[in-house]
Amino acid sequence: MSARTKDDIAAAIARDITAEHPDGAYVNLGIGQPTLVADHLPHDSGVVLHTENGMLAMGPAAHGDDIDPDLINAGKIPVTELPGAAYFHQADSFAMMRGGHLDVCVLGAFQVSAGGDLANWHTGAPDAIPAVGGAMDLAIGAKRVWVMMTLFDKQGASKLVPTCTYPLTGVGCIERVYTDLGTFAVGPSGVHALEINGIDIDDLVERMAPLELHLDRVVRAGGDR
Amino acid sequence: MSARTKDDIAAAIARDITAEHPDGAYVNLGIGQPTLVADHLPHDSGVVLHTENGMLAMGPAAHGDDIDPDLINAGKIPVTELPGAAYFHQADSFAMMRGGHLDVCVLGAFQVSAGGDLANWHTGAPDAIPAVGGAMDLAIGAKRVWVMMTLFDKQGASKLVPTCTYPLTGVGCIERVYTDLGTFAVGPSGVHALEINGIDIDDLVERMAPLELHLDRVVRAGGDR
Amino acid sequence: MTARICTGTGGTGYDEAVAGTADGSTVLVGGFGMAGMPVELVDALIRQGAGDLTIVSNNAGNGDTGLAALLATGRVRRIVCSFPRQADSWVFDDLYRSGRIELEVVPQGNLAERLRAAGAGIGAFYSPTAVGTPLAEGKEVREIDGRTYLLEYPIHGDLALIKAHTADRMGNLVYRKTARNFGPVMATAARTVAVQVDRVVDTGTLDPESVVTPGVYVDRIVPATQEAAA
Amino acid sequence: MTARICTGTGGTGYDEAVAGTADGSTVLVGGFGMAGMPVELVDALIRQGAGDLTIVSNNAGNGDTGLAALLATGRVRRIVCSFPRQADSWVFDDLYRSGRIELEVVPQGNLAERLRAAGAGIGAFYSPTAVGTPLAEGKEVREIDGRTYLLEYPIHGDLALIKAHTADRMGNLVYRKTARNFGPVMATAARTVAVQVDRVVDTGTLDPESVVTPGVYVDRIVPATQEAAA
Repeated sequence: MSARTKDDIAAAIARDITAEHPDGAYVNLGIGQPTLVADHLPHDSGVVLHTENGMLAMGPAAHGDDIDPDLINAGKIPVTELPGAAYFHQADSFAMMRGGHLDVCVLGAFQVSAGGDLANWHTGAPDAIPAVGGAMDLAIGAKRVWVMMTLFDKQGASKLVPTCTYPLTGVGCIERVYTDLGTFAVGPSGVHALEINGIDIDDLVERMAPLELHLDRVVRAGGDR
Repeated sequence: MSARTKDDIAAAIARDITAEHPDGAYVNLGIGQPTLVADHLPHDSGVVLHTENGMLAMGPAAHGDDIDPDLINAGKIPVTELPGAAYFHQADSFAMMRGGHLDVCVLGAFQVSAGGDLANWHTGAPDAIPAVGGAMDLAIGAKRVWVMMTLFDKQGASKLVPTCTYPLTGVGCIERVYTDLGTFAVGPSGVHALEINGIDIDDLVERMAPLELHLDRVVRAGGDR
Repeated sequence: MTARICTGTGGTGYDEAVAGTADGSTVLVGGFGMAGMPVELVDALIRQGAGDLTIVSNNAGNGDTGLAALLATGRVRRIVCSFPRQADSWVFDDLYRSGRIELEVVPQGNLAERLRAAGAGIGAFYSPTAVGTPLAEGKEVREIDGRTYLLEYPIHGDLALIKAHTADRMGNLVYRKTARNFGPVMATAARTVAVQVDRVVDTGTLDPESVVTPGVYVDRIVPATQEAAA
Repeated sequence: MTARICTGTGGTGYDEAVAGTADGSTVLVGGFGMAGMPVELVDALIRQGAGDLTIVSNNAGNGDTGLAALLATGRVRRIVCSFPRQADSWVFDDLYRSGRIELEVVPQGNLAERLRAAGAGIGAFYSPTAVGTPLAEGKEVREIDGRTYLLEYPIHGDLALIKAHTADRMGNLVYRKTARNFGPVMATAARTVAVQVDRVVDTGTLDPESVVTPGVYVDRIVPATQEAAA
């Protein structure tokens, strides 16, 4: 079994949302890669998408004549409206998030700590212009907040870290991390691999060091051990 | 000139609202006597009535077939809807008041102090069941809060007092007091009679003592001095 | 997570909507006077039998029905409301005077805002209402920008009982006139939200611009009649 | 107090709507990206010429038009927003890097809630957003019921510029789809509220159940075309 593509990761997230919320769920998908999750949700999943700029029951991206400049998602991409949609203003939209009414939120990340801290808004570069958008609200804005990212950065360093070195977006807010090389639970008891894909377990443990990786909960391992 | 009836007082309030807000005003009329003010507002006054249970552009009381149990005022009396009406929930309705968006609120009172404190929710009787409703929100809920009451209670004691003896509803919130025997400005500079009706000024000063009544602003005096 | 239409298998839909209410629950009850009062849901809560309840509602019951009937069962330990005493609140009055019910009086606007805060994930807020009054007793006072405020905390419910006009199958709600009152804020403030409605319409029927309570807040819906559920 | 329909005597209606804006004003500008962005009102504010402005808006301008054009005039001293840096925010980027504009970055939800608090007369509130992050610096921290919060203060505007879909002559507003975004909260938070709309309809035409911004909040209305004002 090989490492997962973006679509494979998105499919795994979609599979878990539907399996763990059989009656449907209210879900916010962060801008960028997490939006791919929508493509993998079955039509009868009962999943309703929230976009923080003020809408529930958001549909797929709009094309051609369906594009309406008044109907966009949080990434400012034209989208469509599904039956049962509702529009609301920004304070109501973030009240819905902050109040814990959404079931799942999926975000991208620069780093996630073993304890579930999230860093996804700022690289820490001294000349970077700070811009947070809804990232900090989303980080604490659902019953369960998951991350979708590559496990290693371009320099080969693990983005799952003992302690984030980038500026934080939220503290202890992440429950699970979906990556190309596996799925991980994070939190007070540290990092537990749930699934490993396309990499030998020993290799994975070594490359993620000094992070301590717990293997007690691995349900699927795609490596050759 | 005689003492003012309830309707006279209401007419005086209506006259001042329209004179002082020639472009119209958003007004809340407290339950009980203040609702009479509505009957004295000209149709073209531009005054829009707010009821704190969630409506703007409230119309007159409903009768007969017009009665709709879903359309009531804060006194739980069936009312009607005028063109341009809007409905909103309780948090939005009180946000509108608390945020100072209404121009005038008219309330009944047990007592008003020289400094503008209001007592209108509780007699202070030890066995009374406390019940405040929207009184404390209304007391601070408009740019200008006026009181409509009789000047003296049944025992002949002035209800305009140096310091309220009844439990307070709000502190320093009242700007003006309309009574059967005159209209008074209250506030940091004390009580100034603006108009005196149906009572000799000297009698009035004597009966209101020990309250110090300033007479520098009297524009109409209905007594026989 | 989608709303359940309660059609009353093994009882009425109202019974189904309040099933599982635990002793000691905090129950938010909508309505201002009779407008928006979920009478049939309150009646079902009486049949359901949960005790040691805290009730949050604008009033404390009228006459001998609805909320007053619930109070009369003796199963309400505490009531949080703005205006308990009314001409026909004899049930509450008697319980209160004989020390059999606790009362927290909250100004109506603070009541609405505390419910909103619960639904919006706000930890507490500073309100100018009630400053300098007996209802300020025990509350933290703070001056901000020259004005004095009191610190007010959210009011969370375990269950909310509200009445709306129309629901779609996803639980989106619209209300009718001043019967809207506490419904929308209470719907955000409780873990389980049960709504009685005049009718249920197909999803896609309500105008998305006009939905007042989005379906995310609604758990159980009881249509007024079986036909209304069709 | 009723809303004024600005038909542009001696200029465009947009100019009439922003007339009298003082130097040093705080101006709230609606919109999320281009949805709900009151471009023509911002252009009128440029013509009007007020300086030393504080702008509150979700973004800090795109390309060379609208908010970006206003920034380029050098008349904005400070901007409060959630997401200034975008692919086409070169005007802001240049001003910021050369130290010619002050920036306060506020998480989007706190921005919306602080505007709402201003409109609702709330003195301050405790928000869980940004706890433990660099944006918590200098803010009061408080633990309530086991969770940590930051104290956030209201954002008041002298002027709000927003875009809605339809207004009636009393100033009641409805919006269109996600263009609603910041409009309703900004309309409550400013002393003077100017709204550009696609059309103005007679009072009594809008459904009272569907009004999103009641007329009490609206001061000046500019219809998109003269015909739309008829």
